[in-house]
Amino acid sequence: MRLHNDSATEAFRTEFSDWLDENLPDPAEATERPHSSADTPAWARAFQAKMFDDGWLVPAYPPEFGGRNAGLFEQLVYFEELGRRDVTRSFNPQGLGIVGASIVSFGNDQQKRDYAIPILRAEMMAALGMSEPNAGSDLAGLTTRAAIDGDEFVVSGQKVWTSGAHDADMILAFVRTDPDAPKHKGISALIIDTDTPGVTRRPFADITGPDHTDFNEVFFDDVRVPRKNLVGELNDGWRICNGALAHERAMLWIMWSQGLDKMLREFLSELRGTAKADDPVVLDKVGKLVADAQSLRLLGNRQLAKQQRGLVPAEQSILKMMGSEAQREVALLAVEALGPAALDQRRVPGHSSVFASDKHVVTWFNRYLFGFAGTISGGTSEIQRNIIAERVLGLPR
Amino acid sequence: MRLHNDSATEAFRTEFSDWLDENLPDPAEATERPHSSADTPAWARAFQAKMFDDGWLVPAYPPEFGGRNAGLFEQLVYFEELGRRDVTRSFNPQGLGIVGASIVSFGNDQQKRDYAIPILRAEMMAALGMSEPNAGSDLAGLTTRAAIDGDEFVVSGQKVWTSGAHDADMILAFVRTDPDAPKHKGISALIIDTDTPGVTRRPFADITGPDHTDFNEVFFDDVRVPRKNLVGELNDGWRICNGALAHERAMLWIMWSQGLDKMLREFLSELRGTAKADDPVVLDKVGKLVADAQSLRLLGNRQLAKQQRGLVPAEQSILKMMGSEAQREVALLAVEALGPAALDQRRVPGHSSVFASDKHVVTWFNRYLFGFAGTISGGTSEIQRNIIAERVLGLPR
Amino acid sequence: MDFELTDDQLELQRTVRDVLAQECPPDLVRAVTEGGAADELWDTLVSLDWPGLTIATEHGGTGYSWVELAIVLEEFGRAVAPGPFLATVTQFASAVRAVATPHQASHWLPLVASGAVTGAFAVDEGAGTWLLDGVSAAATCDGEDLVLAGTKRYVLDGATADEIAVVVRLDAQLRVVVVPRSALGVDAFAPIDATSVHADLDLDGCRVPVDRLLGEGDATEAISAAIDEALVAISVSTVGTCQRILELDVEYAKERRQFDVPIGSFQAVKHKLADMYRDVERARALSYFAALCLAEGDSRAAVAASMAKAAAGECQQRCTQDGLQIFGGIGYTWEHDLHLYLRRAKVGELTFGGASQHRQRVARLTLAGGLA
Amino acid sequence: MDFELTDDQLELQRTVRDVLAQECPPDLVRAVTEGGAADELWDTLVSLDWPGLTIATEHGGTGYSWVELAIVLEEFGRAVAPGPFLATVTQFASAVRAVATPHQASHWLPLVASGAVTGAFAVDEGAGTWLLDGVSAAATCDGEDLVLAGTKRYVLDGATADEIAVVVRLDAQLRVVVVPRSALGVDAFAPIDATSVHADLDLDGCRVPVDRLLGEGDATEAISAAIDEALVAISVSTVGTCQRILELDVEYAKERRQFDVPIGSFQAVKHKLADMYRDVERARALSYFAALCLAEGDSRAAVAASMAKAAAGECQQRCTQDGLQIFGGIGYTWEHDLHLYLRRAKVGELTFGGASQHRQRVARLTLAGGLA
Repeated sequence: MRLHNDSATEAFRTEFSDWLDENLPDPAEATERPHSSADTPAWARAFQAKMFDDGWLVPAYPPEFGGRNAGLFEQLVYFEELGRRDVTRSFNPQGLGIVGASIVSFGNDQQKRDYAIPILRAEMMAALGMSEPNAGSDLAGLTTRAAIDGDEFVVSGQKVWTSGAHDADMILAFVRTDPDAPKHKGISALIIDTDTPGVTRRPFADITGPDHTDFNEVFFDDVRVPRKNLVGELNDGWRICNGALAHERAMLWIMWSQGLDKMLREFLSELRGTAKADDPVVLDKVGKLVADAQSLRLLGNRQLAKQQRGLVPAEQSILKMMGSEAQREVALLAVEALGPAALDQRRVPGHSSVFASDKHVVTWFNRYLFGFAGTISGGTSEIQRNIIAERVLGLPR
Repeated sequence: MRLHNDSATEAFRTEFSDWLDENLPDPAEATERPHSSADTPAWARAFQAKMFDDGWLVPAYPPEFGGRNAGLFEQLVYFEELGRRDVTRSFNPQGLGIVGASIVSFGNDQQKRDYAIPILRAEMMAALGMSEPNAGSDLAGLTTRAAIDGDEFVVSGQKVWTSGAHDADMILAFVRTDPDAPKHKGISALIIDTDTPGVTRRPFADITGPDHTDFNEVFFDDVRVPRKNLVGELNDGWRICNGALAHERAMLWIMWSQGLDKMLREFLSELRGTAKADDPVVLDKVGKLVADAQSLRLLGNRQLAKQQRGLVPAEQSILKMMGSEAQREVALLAVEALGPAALDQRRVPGHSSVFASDKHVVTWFNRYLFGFAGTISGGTSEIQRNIIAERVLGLPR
Repeated sequence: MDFELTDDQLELQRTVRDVLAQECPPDLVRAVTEGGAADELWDTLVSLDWPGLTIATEHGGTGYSWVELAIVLEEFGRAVAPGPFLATVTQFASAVRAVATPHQASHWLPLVASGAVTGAFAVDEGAGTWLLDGVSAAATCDGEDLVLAGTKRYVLDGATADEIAVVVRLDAQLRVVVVPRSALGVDAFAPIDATSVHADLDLDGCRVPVDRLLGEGDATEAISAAIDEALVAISVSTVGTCQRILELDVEYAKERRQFDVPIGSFQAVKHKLADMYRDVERARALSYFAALCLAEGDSRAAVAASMAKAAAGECQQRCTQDGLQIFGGIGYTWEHDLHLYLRRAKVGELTFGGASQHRQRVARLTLAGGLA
Repeated sequence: MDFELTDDQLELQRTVRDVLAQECPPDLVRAVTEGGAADELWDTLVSLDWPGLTIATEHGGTGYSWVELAIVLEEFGRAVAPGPFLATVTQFASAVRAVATPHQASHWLPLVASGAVTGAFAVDEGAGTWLLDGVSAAATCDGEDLVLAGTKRYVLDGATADEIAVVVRLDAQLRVVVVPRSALGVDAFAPIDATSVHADLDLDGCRVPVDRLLGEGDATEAISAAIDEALVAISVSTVGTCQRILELDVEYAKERRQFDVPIGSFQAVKHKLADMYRDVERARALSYFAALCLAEGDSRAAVAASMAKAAAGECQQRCTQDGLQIFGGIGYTWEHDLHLYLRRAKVGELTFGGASQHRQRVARLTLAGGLA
């Protein structure tokens, strides 16, 4: 155990930090905002491509995919530097983090060239077709069918919660290719271009407001998809679904940790100097959340240290649950500490970075609402607790 | 809706209050303490018998069982007057409230004469044989056998958590008389005199201390019980088990409500004038508990008002859960507010009534521990929540 | 005590519920949330004489007690009814009734009862509480006029009410003056709940005739009593809103299937719903107790009002949070009605002091005066 | 940072656990709880040189860092080990090391390292916190002697330690003086946990030679640093105790059957255990971080110590409450070992400030100085 990194890791930090200082977008030119999670303004596309070209987009990747084969602690300082500056690598996070990553890991050379690299270089926007109306927490229950017909799949069914689909060029869709196989066998991953006939995208607004439209329902009506768009093996989609995040899986906690730090920082800067900053009831809750943020960072670091030693860490199971619940709590505390001032949705906390993507999520009330995305999607907090109990503590299913 | 009782009810209160003023035990003579929940000192036996004889022991009962056919609100003011003075009707509460009540409701005339009345008059101490090592929350799973052999039952098996059994003259035991019937059929209720050969009682200490001995394991080793000791019909024990509390069922919440009020009163009188009485974090919690106590009283009153109107109230389902959890919370808050002073078990809060039965439960730390009895026995808080969800809200089992 | 509604009260409850089911369906609330108006609903309420429910018959009201008002308010909360009812009846009219001289009351209360005037009540100046020691808005006499100065904040319907009862200091006394909204500078919020819009009011330079100054002498106690009414009104309305969230969740938990069973068969869901049910029942009991204390002029009204507001606050916290969590993604959409209830419940918590502040008030009052 | 134990540290952890499994089984703890002694355990620890674990080699210690001490303390907490280790090593020795002159350190620390002397640390005078502004106990010089006055409260091992480091005021400075226990009036508690007995100390009229006054000049900062060590020690020990409660509960939940299935298959039980696990991991992480700050002299040690104590407090609250609730009746008996752990965990919470006080300290330090 030690507090500080070795000098090689710190040198890596300095190199990246210097690169950022030189290459960050000029705020004067970076004025256009994205309007969905698959919409990337030109200035951001250029920045992402530059990161790719200089090997700073996904440091863990080899150079041909925009990286430099970085180690775990190098990745950590990389994210620390991004977080410190509020830099967003990509406004199409599912494209970069899941769709692109899946194709890099499981796709063939042609798919990598035609899809993965364009997605990573922000030339192509991607969406992820996973959830269905009756397969939310129970993903293995998905029913979108893909029947084989000669050299094509014929896809029918519906996806939902497909972020940014209306702005996306392609969807990586998980579909059932063997209806007779047990639940999580018989699933395959298909690349479906969104302009293929039979694909209908219906964006809908989320709870934060009628004009905040990122989610889509996506309907597939006998959509014919060429067989070459199959990613990985037929009926091997479950493995892709679980393996998509392999490259940066060890870093997933960073998102929760940095999000929490940012919210806390903004809340504390609002609190400072007000009467509430001397209210023991508020301080009691602030102290809890500061400790939450610190423990999240520590447990994330411990996970990395274990992986570095070749061990299989269990920390991951609690990090998402802790992070998402703490984020919701900070926002709620801010709403409560503001009192009736929180009724006024014109009040926008925090400073705005050039990468700030969405004013809808930054009033404290909307951040509270947005917090539920964390406790619901990607496995609800209830399911996280089941997983901890069963997989970590060994309780019977 | 109105805040005040009608004048007839208040006249009833006055009558009882006057009786109490006249008949309460003289503190100088009431010095002997009970040492288990089936141990009643002579002075308390005399007082209980006097209550019985004057029709004040169980006002809802007819005069022959120590009552006066009192109505619901008369019973309520009766309990209010008892609570206001910290009067305990009986130091053998399971004898009075469950065993005696079961025999009054389901027993035959001889059983009423030989058991119910002596129990009610505190001439006989009773214990309740319900829980078993493998049938705690799941009472229907009990396995103590009673085989019929001529005019006798032959009882074999084990009970546990049998309060005061070592001081009891008899046990009302629930036993399995038909092993082939579905779980909660095939159970019967038997009166078993504790001096019957084959009955072994092993008292054991509870969590509050090695010298606090009330619970027993009771072993039945081919115990021969005369057939006339069967209460109610053969294999009809489940109904008795559920119906035992019928007479004062509407009043069960009073125990939780008054216990909570008493603890709060004692805690607040300790708090007054200390620095903690100005600590917002402590006040925040105190306010919660004061509201808990008031809502318990209100919901109890609403239950009575509904019953008075011939409706079936649902309030009962939450009263025990709320009362037991709030009691545990008050004790924990007291422990926390005292800080390290709570480490000193010589510190005994509150004033002592002549009826104060047990110093083990009155330090705040032991009261906290004792609070778990409420959230565990008689249906854990978890089971209470299942019941609310299933029976009140109609969710699937 | 008899803590259950009488047959007449139950009948009133059914009537109100039926009227609102007809006149104030979720679609109306959604329309208002997305920018529409609800004028017809208010016209209906006026035609039913509900604005004057607790106003004495001599002032043109129906003369019912605060318990009947609580019944109406719970149903309004359950339907998330928009419009001027809450501010006019439970804030403006309460302030007028508590503070005004008989002569003034006989002017203003009939206007409320007939629906001719809508009102608001301006107390807070930024602390976000009900506490009167923060009042620094001032009135000074200038001949036959009063001249006002200062700012009021977070005034419900402050941007829309006809008349606003404003708490001010005059010669070191706390007083209430009724000011036409049109005479004030108004800054309305972009609200989290478009059915209950708050506004900040700029009093500076506002000039009104001196007969708009209510009552005689210091009105601190009367204002406190009026605020207690406002607290109870928010509480019981929140109970209705939470009751509806609970109903929606129970219904969904029975229908929605995951892992081949209804989600309501999972213990985690059951226990959340059981706790929501308990919190709703607890808040309802404390709210009606407070209403009963107001109805009977009981001295426990202040502590009861804060217990109700605290319990309603705890209840909304659980019902909004777990209520949304149980719905999962579906509840996270704008299209689903759940957020209409969630927003209203949260607005109640954020006005006139939150749960923690009221718990502390309960504790202080109890420590000072024994248990309620 | 590298936030995982090294191979050597893991080896130490295994060694300590093995020794305690052998020398400090639950039966020993139970014997002490029921009135017995644990002298042999202390003799064993001394023979292993553990009292001097973090004492410099030049003072006869082993010279390990605070991380190694944390490892030992976690195992001690896991075994609910009785005896003078905690007070002597993490309170007395910490105070001496932080405050003493090199000359004094070279007198006292070898005595601790060799096991020749056991110690305690007397700070609090009744507030129940770690705060030094409550200190009014006084020392005055009288020739070659110091004369003490005042009272110290809640001193761990105050009734049994050989020497007690007492915080006093001398000429308006905060100082530490080492007093033989035999020179003091001692009032030991009837404890909730007989393995950690606290006492009140009466200083009045106590007279000691002036060379027992540690260091030179005001020692406020050094005393604070020593208290931070005490906080971290209690925290990491509590983590060990809670870890053991969690293990006992998990084991029981797998075995105990109700309604024909193991109770561990009920979601209510699963979720309680998952939350206990999270709280233990969280408190462990924050405790080791604080230990690491102490080991490396990092400026975040104070806020880290309070985060650790707060997290340990939250952890014990959940683990004792839900841990007992899951066991149901069985855990409610004296015969079951669960309460041994429960009592120790609760003692930790009640000393040197509870979770809420430390959360507030964390908030104040963070508001003043930014995030850790």
